[in-house]
Amino acid sequence: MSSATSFTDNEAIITYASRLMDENRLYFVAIGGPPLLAVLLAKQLHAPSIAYVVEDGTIAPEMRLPAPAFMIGAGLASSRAVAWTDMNTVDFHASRGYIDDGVLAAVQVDAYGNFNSTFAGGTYDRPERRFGGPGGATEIASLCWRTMLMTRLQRRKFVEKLDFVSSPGYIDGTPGARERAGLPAGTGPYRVITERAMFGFDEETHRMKLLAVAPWSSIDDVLSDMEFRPVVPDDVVPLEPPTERELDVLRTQVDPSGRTIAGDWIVLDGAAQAAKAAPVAGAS
Amino acid sequence: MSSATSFTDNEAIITYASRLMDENRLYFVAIGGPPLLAVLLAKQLHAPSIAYVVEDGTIAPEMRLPAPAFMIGAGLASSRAVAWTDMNTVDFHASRGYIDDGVLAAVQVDAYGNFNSTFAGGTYDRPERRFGGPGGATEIASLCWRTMLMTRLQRRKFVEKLDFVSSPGYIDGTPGARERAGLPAGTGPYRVITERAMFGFDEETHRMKLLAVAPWSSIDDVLSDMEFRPVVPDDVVPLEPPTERELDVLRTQVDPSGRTIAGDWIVLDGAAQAAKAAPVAGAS
Amino acid sequence: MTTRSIPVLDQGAGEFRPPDPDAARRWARDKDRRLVDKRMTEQAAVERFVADGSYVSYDTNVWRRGPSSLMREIIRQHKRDLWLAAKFSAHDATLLTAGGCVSKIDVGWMEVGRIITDAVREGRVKMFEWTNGALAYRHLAGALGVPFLPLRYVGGTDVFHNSGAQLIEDPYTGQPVCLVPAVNPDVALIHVNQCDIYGNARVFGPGLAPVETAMASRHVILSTEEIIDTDEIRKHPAQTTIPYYVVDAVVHAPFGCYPGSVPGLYRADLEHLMEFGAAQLQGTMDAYLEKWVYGVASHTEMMEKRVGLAKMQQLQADETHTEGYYT
Amino acid sequence: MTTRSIPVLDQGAGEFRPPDPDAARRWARDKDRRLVDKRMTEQAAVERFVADGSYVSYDTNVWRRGPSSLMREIIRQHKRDLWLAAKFSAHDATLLTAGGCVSKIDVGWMEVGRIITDAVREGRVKMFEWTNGALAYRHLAGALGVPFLPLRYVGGTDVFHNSGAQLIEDPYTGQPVCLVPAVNPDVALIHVNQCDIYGNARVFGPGLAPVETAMASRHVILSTEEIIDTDEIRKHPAQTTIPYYVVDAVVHAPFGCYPGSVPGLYRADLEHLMEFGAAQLQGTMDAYLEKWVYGVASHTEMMEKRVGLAKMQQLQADETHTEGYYT
Repeated sequence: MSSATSFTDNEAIITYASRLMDENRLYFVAIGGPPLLAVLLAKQLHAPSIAYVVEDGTIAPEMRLPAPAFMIGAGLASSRAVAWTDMNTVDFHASRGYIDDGVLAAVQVDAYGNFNSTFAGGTYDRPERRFGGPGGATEIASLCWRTMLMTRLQRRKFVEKLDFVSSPGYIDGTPGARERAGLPAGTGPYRVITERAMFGFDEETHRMKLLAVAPWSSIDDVLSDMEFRPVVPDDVVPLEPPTERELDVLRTQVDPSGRTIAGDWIVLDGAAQAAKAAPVAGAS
Repeated sequence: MSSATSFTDNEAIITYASRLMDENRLYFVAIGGPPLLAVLLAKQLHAPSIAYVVEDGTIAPEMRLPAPAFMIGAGLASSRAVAWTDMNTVDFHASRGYIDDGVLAAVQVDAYGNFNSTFAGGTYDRPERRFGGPGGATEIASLCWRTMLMTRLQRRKFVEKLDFVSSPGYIDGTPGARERAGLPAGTGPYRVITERAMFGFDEETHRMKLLAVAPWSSIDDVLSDMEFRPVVPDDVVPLEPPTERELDVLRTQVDPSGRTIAGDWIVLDGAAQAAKAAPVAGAS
Repeated sequence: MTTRSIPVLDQGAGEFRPPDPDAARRWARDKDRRLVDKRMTEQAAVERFVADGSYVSYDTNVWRRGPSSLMREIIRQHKRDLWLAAKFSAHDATLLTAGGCVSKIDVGWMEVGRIITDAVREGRVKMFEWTNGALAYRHLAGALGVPFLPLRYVGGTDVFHNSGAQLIEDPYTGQPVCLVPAVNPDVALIHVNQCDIYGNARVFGPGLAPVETAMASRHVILSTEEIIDTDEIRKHPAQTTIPYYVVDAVVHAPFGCYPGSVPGLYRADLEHLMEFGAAQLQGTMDAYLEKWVYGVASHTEMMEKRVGLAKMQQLQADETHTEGYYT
Repeated sequence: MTTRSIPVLDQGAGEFRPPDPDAARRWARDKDRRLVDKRMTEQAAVERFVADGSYVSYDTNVWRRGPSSLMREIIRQHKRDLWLAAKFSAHDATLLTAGGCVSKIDVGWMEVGRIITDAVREGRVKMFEWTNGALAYRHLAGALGVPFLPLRYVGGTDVFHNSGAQLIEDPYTGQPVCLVPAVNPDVALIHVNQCDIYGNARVFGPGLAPVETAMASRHVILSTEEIIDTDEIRKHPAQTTIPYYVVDAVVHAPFGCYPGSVPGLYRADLEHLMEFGAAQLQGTMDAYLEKWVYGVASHTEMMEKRVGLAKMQQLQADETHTEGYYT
């Protein structure tokens, strides 16, 4: 597969997430946004029978692509499901342990995979920037066996201390911290996926751990965009850029409207993909 | 309406219960038995739009009569309902206060309307006679606003002390006893209906109170068949015997198989209905 | 005869509607059990059943199968001081806040722009952080007639600290488990696909919590795309999701979700959603409200004068997927 | 950081399956998430998923839409020491007790005759008194993945004292409220109207708690009147009540409820029910079991050799009401 030389940060994040997905696991996603697109991309490319559950109670749909622009409002998004239930019901399935991986977008994350979808700056009652709220992320990140977080790598997003803990990661990282908070045993964050780096979590300390870095970036580059220092092991591997095929399917089938995949462009030096990418357009 | 002179004790009980029912209240009954027949009789005779909810989740059916012999196994029993739900759902409707009157059969009842459907004689682990168990009676008698109990008037049934309290009445009769047991406020037994006497409950003491006695019986006759003494007010009224019309509908439409209405025969002296009835056939 | 006690390990400090299952039962007791015709206009329904200060829960939201015509009527009648359950909201909360109707919001998720942000910063609106699932579950608790339900999330977050949740030691396993209080809204606003004149209702497709919301609430206002015969209801009892006896009002409102969609029936009007977004960004929400709410007397008038038949037909034609809904 | 505690006002002294939601989650974790063909014979399903000592929950019962063919297979395989959830049972518990399979019964309601009474008196079977609703609710708790649920009954009775219920002071209202422990059965036996080869299942008509029972249980064995294409399932997702990923076995069993009924499809065989009743009264249950269970190798053989086509056609013809089920 040939690597692409031009894609948005969101396209990269969605692509990396999709590669982690397989047909042996059941996924839990919100009604729209990058997590749903990642599952749809995996379904198109390497996991045609992959099943996912949507927060609105849709179970294992087989949406015909290209996807509609405004997914939440289209009957097509829930089509060819094996069951239509409701929000409480799919949360119960997660609570019972039937849903393996929750896939979520975060606006701010800390070293233990706790994340924020509520506000940034100021206080809860007088926020500088107010976001949409926890949504279904809190239950998904609590009840699924593993959590995959999708976010851009920015210093204001990878913070020492969250402005608000909307959804739990490993809390303070101590053994049993989630169980002490009333969450099911054996659950927690699994991967944090950004456009330039992929993270896991140290099994002992539960601290975020760098796993892979994009060829146009570097470990130092990654660390410079984080407030906290993740565990950096010796065996950090390269993060293969999106392929032309992945991007083609993503752009023509999964998000033809371009609403969700839009973002800052990453343009690689054609000769050496390890060259530093230059953001050329500025959605924030 | 002309009074009948020959009917079974069960026919009398079902008839008396049906007369208490009207279209302004929603009834909760088990899947078969005398309570369901009482509602069906009321629906045929004086309350055509009466609505009832069945323990199996059937809401407000309009069963075409004559009723099938084996109600539980027949699709007809749930037919023309406004909704088909399940046991938990109708219990929730009762818990929320939407179901006015629970109508139940009891094998043993005490002075406060607590009743037994579990065993008689011996101990729980070594019962002399074991019955089917509380069934849905406990939730119905707890959650509906009022409870109507249907049973034969026998000394072994109207007891000082139940062998087992399967379902709650006013518990020990003290103010707030039901609330202290975790039951909803403002609920409790309303009527106890037998073939010869109808009882209510004293508003202050919550003790069973004699309201009406059949013309072929007497207050003394009634009291002699009870272990405990109910409140006996001055204004005990006559209990009108079943009419020919009531019995005709009951026998030809509501229970044409005769399974549930079978019982001990009450045969009245044709000239004076106040004559003592003679049981002539012996189902127990 | 206390035999032992259950430790409360932690509890949130947020304000919340205190549960009172017995009060909720009394509301239910006083409703009519007979099959009575409950049809009325959106104006009458909102006048009768939405009061200033009401706790209001809608389902789903203004983007999908939401009671948009009822929400506009609430604004038109200048209801005040509402407490919203934004369990999975879209720009509904923004719209009602722009109309000056809102003072408190229980938040799961909602679309947030400058209108909400300004209202919160200026103290006109107070938010209480929950989650979509926790709010749906609190409605379930209300529908079950119990004061609380245990669940295995909310703990370990600031949501917990800002909420009415409690963390207790489970008396059965000894392990920590969270409790959330039931909510019994004063009014439920639910848009359904079909119902009869008594309120026996069908909701098609996956969804949020229409049944729990109806069952939990004191008053239930249904808006419906279509009124069908009770005979049809009785032919297919499995399709009924809300029974008549919980319903107070049936408002016949074709296109009642506009500008949102009813899956299987019509798509959302993206142009309108962009018009709303632009009004918020550009600070011209007053003009938007004048055009779409105050300047028309009713939903019907709005659809006729502001939307028009051609647009309605287009939105219906755009919804190409009907399988499982109407086929 | 205990801030306060919740008084336990009273608690039952009955034995009960202790809830363990985390163990139930591990069972679920290890199931296959892919669409795999789960068809197998009743013999294979019972061999694989029912063990001696299993807690078994069936739904509804041998009179209506119950998994009768699976219960007979349990007897045929001489399973022992089962703990039954008789949440609304008929003569199922008697049959399994006659087969020597049962040692404990959680009772809601069941048909009781000399077989059960003798077994209890002689200490071969121990009963634990609950109620239909409380057992259905305990299954709901198991399906929700929580260790208990509060409810507003059970208190004020000897059921309470003989059960695993607790009466606590509600931390929200301060009023007494009852808790019952979740149950997560080892095996659910559920007869459905239709399912595909993966276990996506449809149950028609009102019912007890088929969904809660499936969702709560470790292993789920479906018997089904009919196997349908997954394409048909996907065309009408609203009709699916049990999703494939909870199901372990799909047993194709036309007339699987015999001698009971499937409403809309066939009536119960009253002659057979009388034969069963007579066998119990006359103490000839061994002959009954020989004829209907041990003397045939399978449900199919029983239907062919003991029931016969004419009877089957008669039972179908007797069920005249199909509206809402198959029409």
